[in-house]
Amino acid sequence: MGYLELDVKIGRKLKALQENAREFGMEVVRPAGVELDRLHDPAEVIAEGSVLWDVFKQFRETGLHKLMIPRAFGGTMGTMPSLAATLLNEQMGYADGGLAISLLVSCMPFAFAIMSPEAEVRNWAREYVEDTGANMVGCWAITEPEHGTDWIMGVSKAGSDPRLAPELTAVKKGDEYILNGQKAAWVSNGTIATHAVLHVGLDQSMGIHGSGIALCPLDLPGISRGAPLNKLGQRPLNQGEIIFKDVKLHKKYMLIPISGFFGANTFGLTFLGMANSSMGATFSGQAQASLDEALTFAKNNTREGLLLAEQEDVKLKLFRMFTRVEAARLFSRKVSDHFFSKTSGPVSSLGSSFRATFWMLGKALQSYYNLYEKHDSVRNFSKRFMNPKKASDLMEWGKYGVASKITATETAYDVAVDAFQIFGEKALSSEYPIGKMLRDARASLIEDGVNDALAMASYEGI
Amino acid sequence: MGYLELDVKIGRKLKALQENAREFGMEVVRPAGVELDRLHDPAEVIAEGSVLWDVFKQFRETGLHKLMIPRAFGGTMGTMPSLAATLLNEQMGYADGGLAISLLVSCMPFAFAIMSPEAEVRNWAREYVEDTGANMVGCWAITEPEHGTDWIMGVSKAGSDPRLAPELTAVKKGDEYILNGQKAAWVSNGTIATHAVLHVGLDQSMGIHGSGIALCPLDLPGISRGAPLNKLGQRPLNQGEIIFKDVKLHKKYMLIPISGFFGANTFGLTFLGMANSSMGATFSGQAQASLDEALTFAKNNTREGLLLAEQEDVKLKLFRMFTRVEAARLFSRKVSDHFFSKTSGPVSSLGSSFRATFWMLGKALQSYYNLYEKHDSVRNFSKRFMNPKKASDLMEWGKYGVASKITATETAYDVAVDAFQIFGEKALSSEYPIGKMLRDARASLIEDGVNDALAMASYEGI
Amino acid sequence: MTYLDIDIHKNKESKAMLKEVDKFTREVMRPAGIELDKLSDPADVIEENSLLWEVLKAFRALDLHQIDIPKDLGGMSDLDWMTSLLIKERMGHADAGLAIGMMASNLPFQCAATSKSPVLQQIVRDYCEDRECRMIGCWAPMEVVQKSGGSTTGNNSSRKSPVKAVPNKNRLILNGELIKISNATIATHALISFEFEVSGQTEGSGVAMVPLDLPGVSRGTPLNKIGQRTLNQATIIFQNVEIPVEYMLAKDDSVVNEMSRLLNVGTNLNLGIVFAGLSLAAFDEALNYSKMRIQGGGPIFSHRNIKLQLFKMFAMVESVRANARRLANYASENPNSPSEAHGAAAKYLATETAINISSEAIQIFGGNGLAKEYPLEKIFRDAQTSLVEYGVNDVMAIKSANHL
Amino acid sequence: MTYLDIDIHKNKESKAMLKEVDKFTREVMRPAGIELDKLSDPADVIEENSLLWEVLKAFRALDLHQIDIPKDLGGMSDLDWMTSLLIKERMGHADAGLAIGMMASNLPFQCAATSKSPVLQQIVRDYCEDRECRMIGCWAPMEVVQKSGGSTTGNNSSRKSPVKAVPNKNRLILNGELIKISNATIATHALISFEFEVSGQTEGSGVAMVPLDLPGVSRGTPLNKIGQRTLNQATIIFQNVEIPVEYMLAKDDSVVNEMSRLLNVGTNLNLGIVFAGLSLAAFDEALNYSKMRIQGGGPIFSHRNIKLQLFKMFAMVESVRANARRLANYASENPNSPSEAHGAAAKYLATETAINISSEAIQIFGGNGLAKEYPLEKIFRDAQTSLVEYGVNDVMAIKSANHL
Repeated sequence: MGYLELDVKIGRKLKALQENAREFGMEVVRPAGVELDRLHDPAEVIAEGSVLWDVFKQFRETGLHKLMIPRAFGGTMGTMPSLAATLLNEQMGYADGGLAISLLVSCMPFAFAIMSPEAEVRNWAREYVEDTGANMVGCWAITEPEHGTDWIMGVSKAGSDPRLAPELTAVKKGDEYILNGQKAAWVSNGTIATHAVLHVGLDQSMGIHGSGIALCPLDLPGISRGAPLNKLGQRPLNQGEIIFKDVKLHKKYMLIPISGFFGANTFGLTFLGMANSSMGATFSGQAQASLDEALTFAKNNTREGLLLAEQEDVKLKLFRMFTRVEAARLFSRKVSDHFFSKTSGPVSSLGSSFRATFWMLGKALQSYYNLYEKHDSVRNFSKRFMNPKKASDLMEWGKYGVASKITATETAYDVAVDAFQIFGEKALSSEYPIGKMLRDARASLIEDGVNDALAMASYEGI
Repeated sequence: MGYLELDVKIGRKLKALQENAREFGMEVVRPAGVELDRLHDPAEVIAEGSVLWDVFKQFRETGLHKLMIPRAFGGTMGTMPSLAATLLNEQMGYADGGLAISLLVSCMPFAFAIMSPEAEVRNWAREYVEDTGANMVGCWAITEPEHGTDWIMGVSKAGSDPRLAPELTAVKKGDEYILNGQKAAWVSNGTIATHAVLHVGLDQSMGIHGSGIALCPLDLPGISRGAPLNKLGQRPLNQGEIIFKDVKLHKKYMLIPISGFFGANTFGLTFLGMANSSMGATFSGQAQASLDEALTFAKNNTREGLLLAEQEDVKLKLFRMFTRVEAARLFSRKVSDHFFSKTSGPVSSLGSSFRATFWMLGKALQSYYNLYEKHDSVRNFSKRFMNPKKASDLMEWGKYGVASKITATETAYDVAVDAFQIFGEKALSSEYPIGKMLRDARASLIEDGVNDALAMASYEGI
Repeated sequence: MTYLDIDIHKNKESKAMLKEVDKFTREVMRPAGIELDKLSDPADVIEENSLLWEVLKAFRALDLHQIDIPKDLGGMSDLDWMTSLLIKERMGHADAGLAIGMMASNLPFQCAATSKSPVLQQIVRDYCEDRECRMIGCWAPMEVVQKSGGSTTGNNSSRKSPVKAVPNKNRLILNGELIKISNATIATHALISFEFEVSGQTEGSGVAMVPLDLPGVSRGTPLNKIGQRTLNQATIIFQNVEIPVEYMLAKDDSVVNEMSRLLNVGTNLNLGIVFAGLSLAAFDEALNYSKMRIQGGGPIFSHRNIKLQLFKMFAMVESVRANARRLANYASENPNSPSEAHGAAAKYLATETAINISSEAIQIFGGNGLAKEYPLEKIFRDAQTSLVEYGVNDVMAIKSANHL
Repeated sequence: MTYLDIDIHKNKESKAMLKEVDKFTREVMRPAGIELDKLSDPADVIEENSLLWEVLKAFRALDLHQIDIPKDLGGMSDLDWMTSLLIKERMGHADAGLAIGMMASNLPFQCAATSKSPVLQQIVRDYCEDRECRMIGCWAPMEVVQKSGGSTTGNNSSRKSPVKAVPNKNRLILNGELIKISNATIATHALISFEFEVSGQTEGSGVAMVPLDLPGVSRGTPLNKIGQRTLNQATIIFQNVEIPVEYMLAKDDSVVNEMSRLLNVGTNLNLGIVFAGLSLAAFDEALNYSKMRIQGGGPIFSHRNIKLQLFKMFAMVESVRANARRLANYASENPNSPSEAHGAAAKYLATETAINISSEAIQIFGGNGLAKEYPLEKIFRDAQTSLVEYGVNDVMAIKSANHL
């Protein structure tokens, strides 16, 4: 149990982070997850006084939430080696698959905010860093009732089909966008979020490719929420619909106001890859948790008078579980490491210490948008540039994030099924967490995209 | 096709090696493998004038055979980054699974020779480096007709059973050992080798644990060979029995003359892990070859008038193959890298430049053997030291080598089966290499140990 | 669905009956199962006003509790094997937990019907007439004495039953505890095996029917399980429970062994049928959904990868159904020489398939597959539970390999 | 093996016959298959002195070439479905390639027996009497016209046959090329489908029996394959081959379609049976070996992980066998409403299982599993070949999903 750290890159700083995250995970997150999982009605999970809020608050107190925010905004991004976020995700997944996703997603709008041309929006990042009361909770709202897989396939050529146009549309009127439509019940943190990374349809004729991205405060008039989703696994993770009726959203909140960005190009796939590589890390950690439970159980329980861990079929099963878990984790590490070490070299680390960097970035982006809208040549150049065939290494990377998610989640599920069998009849009892871990892992095969759909969407580059 | 090199550690030197190995692999090894595979009688593979000998000679001419020999003996070990051998194995596996093993094994006795207390034996390493005529060919002779899996399980506690005692025994008489018994038909390079790493039974009462290791010239009187093994896959790889009848072997050739070394301890498992991590690299390369063949085929052939690569079921299959291949290769890399970077730091790299280092090592080993034989306390201390529970990280590493082999070979086989189906009826034709690749991969699931047995043998540490 | 039903089923009379059964399973069992599954406290499942009782009564209204009991005792034993199998398969299709509960209720009475004891025969008659569910059966699995496989000693291991019986004149005094018994809390009669205890020594074994209203019988609280939540399970405790010897069905090791063997193969076959039914249910749901759900501008069924996935599911489900049919046919022709290996294989393969197919079906449903509003997540939990039900699959497989 | 045979098989007469068949498959077919597989040149397999002819003659000595041909034409059509299935399964158990070759030889004559044409009926009579293997059949698979599945157009795609037939008075003139035909080099008669070509236009299709000694018929060299090397396969070329119209079995699209559909399901079922037989052979070999091979001081069967592995193999093999039986039973009761989905599923599952089981069996054998001295590596190659035989499995599955 436990494992030999094959990763030679993990030094003192990362070890401390790992230890910190593990302690928080096992002392706070794991027991909370077990408790929340037992609640019959998912509304109880998010009720006042629910242990969920303790998890959120204590997470902020550890400061681990700052990892995705640059130094310029009070975060710790850039001060830590590139593997930091991956190791954090592993430990949170180890503690509780559902809560790991909830905590991860809760930072998304604020991590995106730093790219905004608007100082007000950029400042969300700092507010988030300082919000130890967990009053700011983010979500990532993409999936829609009639468009689940469609959004995934949206990154491929197929996404240009107008029949796939988003249900949630944003129509520009003066300085505002008018939002109508809804996001599906699978939006994580959907009914508790205060801010959303929100994908909206700008040009319906372009299908999914015609969508842009808003950073949307969720307290605007016209926004309502569905009931929390009642589901098989990851029950501590709040999910639910967000409904928009004639919502007026000021244009300053539209982070990507041009359509065609999230399309059959490397941007969409890189986006998908980033989200999925986090899933890869989280569920390689979750897989490890099932393995460790099975090992502990096998070493402490007998079958027909013989220790389980001494029986040949159990030994074989355990070693094969071990093999899968190690391969999944090390693959996920390698994939994340490549991305982060390319994006967070010493220069960007230094640059991210200064707010001016982000001011300049925002300005540059805004100018680009203006040019893009006005000049065909800029638009065509952009499309060529973002074509996978001409893209750089980094841009080709997206499919690896997807491969990592597929590998880790399928490992987590298969390992949980095997562990379930090692527990035997005791697997049914709520005394042991393996039944829950199995349900949590099962959900991951669909979370962030049905695995087969992710594979189809990422196919082009191979 | 081809892949994004996620490994950030691969610099200029390694890239050049990779390129060199790939060129040799695709121009010499791949076509030779296809030709040798077609020969009906495996005796033709090793006949005079067979293209096999061209492969051996040209391999030596590239100098790639020096990678496993330290600088002090004219080799390049220590001059290259730690991933070098892994990358070489990948490329050779990519070219031809069977020949890759043949070339890899052919250096074993000479790589081991440097640890010998005898100057004469140590000098084999230099002779091998200089032997561009491929007159010296090594083999690794462990497996026996009645003890296949027994040798694998030998590294676990189960190996102390006297019923598992080796068929090949070495009885000491004066300055000589008298060898009787035989090695099985699965010894790679068995009928062509000139030298062997030879596992012999020293103390039959200790089962497999009572074995020692000799470095044995194979031209001694009393040694004979069986007919080359006729088999399903990896047909270019010569395999066959070596039979010993009253063979007199001078004690200077006995590298490990004390029994108990290759036992239920970390030495045996590290040994197993080293061999198996090479298999992991080789067959992650072989898996990539099947994937590449399938991709090329899918992009150039139609089914019902539509390009295969455009059909949903084929796309999904290909992406999932890609996922498995990437995970297997990166896992194998990480596993090898850990071992080599711990064993070949700057100090050992420098040390390996001087012959005196090896002279001293040899002397130290000899003194240890003497003490071990004479004093119970030394023996007991050694056993405790080699116990997995007290061992260092490195000593715990063996099971990762095994995990890497299991992952890579099962990936290679599954990917080949999927590729076979993509080729459809054309898979049956000898025009395409996929049938051969499938057979080669199938053999790897058993090579160096049946995968399940390897798992059982390595279980203890997890 | 357009795929053909390829069962050979010629009995016209039973076809009419199957139509009734089909209606019962679709209109009563399945909806009740969905509601009962939602109850957070398993005690609510067996409550007085629970839907459970409607299901049980509807089951009895169709005389399905009389299956495999001879006519002269009020039963319906002339059912052909295919009809009997189709009934169980439909029940598994509707709700595996309820199906298992109802079959478990019948079993003790089916066994008692083989006895010559007038007392037991009367109990059987009463059961057949009871459509108000005043009588409910339960039973405890009995270990078949195994020759220790592969070993050279060849000794029989001795039977182990958690219940001991001390003979006392014409009565037996029972003590012991039986865990995870289906129907335990609601049952009125239990079929159990026990070891005789004479002056502190155990010698030989027996089987008896025990009325559960006797003094000294108590039950544990209903188990809270991940799946098959519609199936009541609990512990039964016997504390100096006295039964007359007339309640014994067997009192000889070899007879007990024979009975255990038959019960074991029969139960495995029944589970094989139920989970073939559950697998078919999961497949049917997935196939229907794939033809209705629009993504990429058309039904997802139109995609070649989805077709491939569904066809593979179809092939496997049909194979598992065929497997159960072959064994059921054999068992009906050879009631006294059961094939233990095939029984175990039927349970093993059907439950493994149930898990795989329901998991694949969830993937076809995407996010909806996980949501409680849709049927699949329950089917998946029910299937998952079967993996460790009536013996953990791997353990059973390893034991059963001794018959190869 | 100690596992029970659970087939219900009551016909005493056919039991005697099966004993003979069993002897033939074990003592003649299997050893011959092993020898023929070793020949490096596939032309040697069909050479005058090849063992192949001994196998074919022994097959005919048992009248097995008369199966499914009516008695009045000299055949033996009253075989019950179970006997017929068991014969094919034993043949698949012995050597899949030879089994397929012999079944392929029978098929054209079985089809011709349905014709009223006296010429064809005489050919059938001659075949039934021919125990010297002077007459050998072969046939080319016919595409069933598929409604394009899931599409809204609903159009039938038009039939495509590589052979064109120009009617000329009472004769047809054939031109075209048929590839990968089993028995192609040794066959004397071929059953083929063709498209009529009238003044350069194709209109409608037909089926005919073509004697292969006519001028204009030529054959390619025998194919060199990875597995099923005992099965002769090659190309047949027709160049202005003239046949009398009496050789036609069908000349109407709907009849041809019906025939194709029946042939297709029948062939898939036969392949399902043959590869169930091959799977059983691989399992039997593994089970025997596991009880004989000593490692760790005892037979490897004594290890729990090996028992588990073998039991899983057993469960799957028996399920695939049951699957073929269910469909064979249905097909015999409903000869005119074939289930295409089930036919494809039978071939799909049996061949996938054959590959998996033979691969697992190799693992049980360890190194010996790969060596040519032992039987498994050949069984594995034969199985692997079936994956792309008579349609690539995935492609067939995707097509057949349209029947779901």
